[in-house]
Amino acid sequence: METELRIGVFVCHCGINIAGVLNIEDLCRYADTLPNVAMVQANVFTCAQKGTSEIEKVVKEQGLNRVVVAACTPRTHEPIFRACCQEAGINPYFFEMVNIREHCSWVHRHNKVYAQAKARDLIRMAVARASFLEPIGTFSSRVEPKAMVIGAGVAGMTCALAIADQGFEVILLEKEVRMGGLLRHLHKIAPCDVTASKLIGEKVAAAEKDDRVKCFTSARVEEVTGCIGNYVVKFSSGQESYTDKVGVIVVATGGVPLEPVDLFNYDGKRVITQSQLEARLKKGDIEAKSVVMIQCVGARIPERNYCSRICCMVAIKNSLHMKKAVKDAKVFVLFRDIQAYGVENEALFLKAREEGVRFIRYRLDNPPVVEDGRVRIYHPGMGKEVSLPADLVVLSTPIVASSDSEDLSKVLKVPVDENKFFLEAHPKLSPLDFATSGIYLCGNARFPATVREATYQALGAASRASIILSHDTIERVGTVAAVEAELCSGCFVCVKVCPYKVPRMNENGKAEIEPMQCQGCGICVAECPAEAIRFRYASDEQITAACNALHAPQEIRSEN
Amino acid sequence: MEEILTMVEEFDRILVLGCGGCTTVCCAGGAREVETLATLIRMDRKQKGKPVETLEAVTELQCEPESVKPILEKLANQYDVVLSMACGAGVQTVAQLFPNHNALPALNTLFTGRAEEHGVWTENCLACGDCVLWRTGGICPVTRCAKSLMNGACGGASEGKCEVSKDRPCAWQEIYHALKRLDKLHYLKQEPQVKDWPVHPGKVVREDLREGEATRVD
Amino acid sequence: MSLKAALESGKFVVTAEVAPGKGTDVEHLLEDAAVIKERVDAVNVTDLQSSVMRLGSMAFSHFLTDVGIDPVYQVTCRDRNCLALQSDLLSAWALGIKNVLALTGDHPTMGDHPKARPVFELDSVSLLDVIGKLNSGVDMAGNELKGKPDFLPGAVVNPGADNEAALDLQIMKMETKIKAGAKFFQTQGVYDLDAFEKFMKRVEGFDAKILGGIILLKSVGMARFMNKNVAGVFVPEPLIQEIKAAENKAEASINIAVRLVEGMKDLCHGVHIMALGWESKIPQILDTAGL
Amino acid sequence: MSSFEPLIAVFSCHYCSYAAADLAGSSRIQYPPNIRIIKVPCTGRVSANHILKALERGADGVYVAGCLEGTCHFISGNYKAQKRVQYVKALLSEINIEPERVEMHFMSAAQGSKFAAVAAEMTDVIKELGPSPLNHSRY
Repeated sequence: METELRIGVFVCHCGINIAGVLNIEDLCRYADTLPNVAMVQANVFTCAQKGTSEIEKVVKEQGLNRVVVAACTPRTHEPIFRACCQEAGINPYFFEMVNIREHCSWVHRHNKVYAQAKARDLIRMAVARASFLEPIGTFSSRVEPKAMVIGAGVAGMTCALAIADQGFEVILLEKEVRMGGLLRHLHKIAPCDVTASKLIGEKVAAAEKDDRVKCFTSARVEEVTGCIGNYVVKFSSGQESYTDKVGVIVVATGGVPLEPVDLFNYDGKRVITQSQLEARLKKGDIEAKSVVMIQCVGARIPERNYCSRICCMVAIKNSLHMKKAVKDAKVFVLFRDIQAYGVENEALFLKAREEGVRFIRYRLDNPPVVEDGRVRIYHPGMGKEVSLPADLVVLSTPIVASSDSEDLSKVLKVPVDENKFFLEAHPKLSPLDFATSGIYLCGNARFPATVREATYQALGAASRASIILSHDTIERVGTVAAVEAELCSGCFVCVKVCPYKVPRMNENGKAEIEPMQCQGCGICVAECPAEAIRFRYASDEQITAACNALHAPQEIRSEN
Repeated sequence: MEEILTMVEEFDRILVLGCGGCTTVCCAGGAREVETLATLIRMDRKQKGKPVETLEAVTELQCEPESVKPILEKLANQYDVVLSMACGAGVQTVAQLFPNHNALPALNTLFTGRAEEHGVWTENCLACGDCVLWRTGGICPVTRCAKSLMNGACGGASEGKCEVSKDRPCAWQEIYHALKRLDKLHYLKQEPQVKDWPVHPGKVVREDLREGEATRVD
Repeated sequence: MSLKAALESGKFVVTAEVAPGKGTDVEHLLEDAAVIKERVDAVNVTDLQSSVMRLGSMAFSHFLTDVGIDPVYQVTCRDRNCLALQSDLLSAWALGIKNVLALTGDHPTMGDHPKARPVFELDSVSLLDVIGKLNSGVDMAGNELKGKPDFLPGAVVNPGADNEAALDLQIMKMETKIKAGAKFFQTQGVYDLDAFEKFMKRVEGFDAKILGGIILLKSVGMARFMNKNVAGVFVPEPLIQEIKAAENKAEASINIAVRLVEGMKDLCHGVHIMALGWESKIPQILDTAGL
Repeated sequence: MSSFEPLIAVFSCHYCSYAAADLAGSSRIQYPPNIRIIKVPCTGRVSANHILKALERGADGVYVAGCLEGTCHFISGNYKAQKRVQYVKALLSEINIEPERVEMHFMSAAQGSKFAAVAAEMTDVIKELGPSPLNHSRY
């Protein structure tokens, strides 16, 4: 370190949140004794305007080059203080925060003596770590103002059109021969009885007409390299191969209804699926007088443990259409639980019951038995088994992930869950993003969704994607790993352990990590046998310093 | 570990010396392992009330005197013993360069192999001096057959696994499959082969690479 | 009649097998051998069977010659390098031993000294080759011998290998062994005559005598143990049930052996009976089978 | 031994257990004051050497608290950490230090109460084990 370390420690009262338990004065006095500490100050609310401007002022006046704030959680307040450091003219990463509120005063309220000792320890560890902080800069790269949307079902097309509407070019890939996805086969869409083919037909027409949307059918993604703002995609459409650059990627590959092979005597003729029923309703080719629908076929069982969410509504919708299509038709719905959330769906459910659709509950351990022309079921209301007439048996099967989702997940290096549905970065905080930045998801590819939900998600994903596309460049903080070539032994360990497959060997036999792609987890740093990977954001020196400071050098920890 | 701790028992200043070559690549004696071993030794000795000083260093290639010399010279007088995390060749390089220092091996060099996956290594070469891979479909019977058989399988394999361990595939059955793929099964019907076990030369000389004047050949 | 003469005569040959024990006691084993002396053409002496340290096969083979039994001296490559093997072979000949069975040997991990260092410098094939060289009056290095042996070399083959690759490898190796000089083969224990017949078809025309191996099934437990642990031996379930159901297990075992001997009469050139301590039952088996 | 208050280092992942500790705080769940958190971006960043150093430098116990199984923000960092914890346990056994002093725990950002429970549990475990054999001089 060329210049002398001058650490400033700011201890926050947080009103009485901290000061009510901890003796701030003692902490300040203690901090002052720690190595490299040039200055200690207490504030009532460090994060308030007064507090931050005070830090800026003191840093400048006292020539501090490292800042430690002992206050609340960095998860909410770190950005404020980093900005404050920047304002004061030092690198925002010359800042270390220590949490003496959530991790101390709030959780050890009744144990003030120990809490005080712990707060001292935490401050000591933070100061020790601060001595090893390194400046971290940002870097930027150009954004390719183009998106790729994979899947041209209702979600993919809605998303692609929305991105195009923002003025960006979109590559829209569909693996089937025709665009439209599942909606091509459906009849009417609940709850407002929109004709599926009309809805999807309009979208297909719009996509085909829009110059900014380049549609490719019979398409397959072959390879994706690069990173947010600058993905290089190789894909094929029919026999042709293409390579293009896009800034963002949206996964909208949808799902497929499970084909109930070997379940309930499924034969596709007299025992059919809901989608097959819709096809018949669409053609008007139906005359069954008595229909039995069975719910949760192949769903909510040990090997497929999830509820597909939409099948109950599909059954309710189709039971009403049956009633309309065939006069005096009898419809029975055999269910385990009914999933009809939301005002309109609940209303439809009531309507079906009013119109005479009979709902009978069954249990997984005593399922209905499909026989020729009849279905036997234990009727809990009657307390005995009944035999229902069934000209037609309709099985409600779940939406399952499309068969190629796992392959695509490998190409894109994004995760899928145990049922092979794509997994978002966070269910609540980032429901439309993948952990890999610049890749988004919507529709059935994530989890079974209604048309309405798929549309919401598609518009949301389009909005997330457009945020990136609307900037000329993208800036990233360098909290990433970097190989020190002279130490690298060329062992390929980092290449093998990186969950994002970012490191690669260069022509000199040394590993290289593309900073734009690095996600900053530090896994390779901890694995590299030559300790040749530097990670400024959480370096070995910083962590070791914190470990070394766990225990005060001279203090005797005797409690007697 | 216990063996190492016994080895260094008498010493109070230990230089743990890693190697940036093979032992780094196979995660046995690079900077990371040096740090781990040094820490463990310190912890053990602290526990026993006989604290010890450790120095940590990594040579680029410990089997190369030019790489070892400067580091050890720089650290001279700061340690009583070198605990080498290189292979036997590295340990002996240190021992030979500095005959008055104690050089101890921290590793038991097991084999020459390759990384199957991160964390899994297989033995593939015994440096036997008489390579037969050309007629065994690229599968080494010397290392991969428990008995190093040269003339085909023994009768001990069951379900394709070696009699020695169920985790170990019968090398000769693998050779059979490989040769079958290559359409070279006739290699298995050769004259009886007696493996040539050459005396390990202990030294290999390539005159063309050596310094000095060429000897005239008339 | 010596084993060599018996094989050349074209008669259906019978050999048996004894395993020296751990220690120096040989009297007991010699008594066992005496029981079958008149009924068999030769008796194998195993070489540290299953890698368990025991009295050596050369010494016991020599004792057998003393009581007028033609021994088959088994030699494995596990414990000796090529110097020791050649020297032992010369010693054996000097002690009057005329038949050698060349084996690779089990790995030491199978035995009671699992950490012993295995040698395996030679294997069964190269050992046969060496025997051939010694017979011709030179050693491996080509040096001439003063006085040379005239061993009858034999080898083993496992007809019950459990997959195609393993069986192909066995048969190819058998051919190599014949090339290397093997004059007769004793097979691993056979229980499935159909499979054995198929095996014999595949080796039809091979220039060597084949003696089908028969291991006496002493109990259900032993059968199951072999199925689980002995490579290439498979006792079919019906045979296990037969013993299980039998009141007199020994009798059932003898009946099975008799059927196997009878079946083999038309398939191969003789039988090699591994009685594992039930040597006294061999005469009864041979009587019943009409030998 | 009632006076023995162990010092326990916790390597906490920024995305889950650190957040869980924050939540424990804002929910005012009280737990023993023996733990000291060292924040890391992902528990996959924690190497065996870090754990060893924490023990060497005075910790009586160390645990790594990562995301719930299958939910690591960085896909697999928590499993890597788990493996390294197992490796450290094996190393500790070699030098006769109780492997129970080192542990791996999994929790989500929403599990403030679990964070507190784990802190209490580890404190109990280490109290039971007594001071680290490296720290006898301290007490």
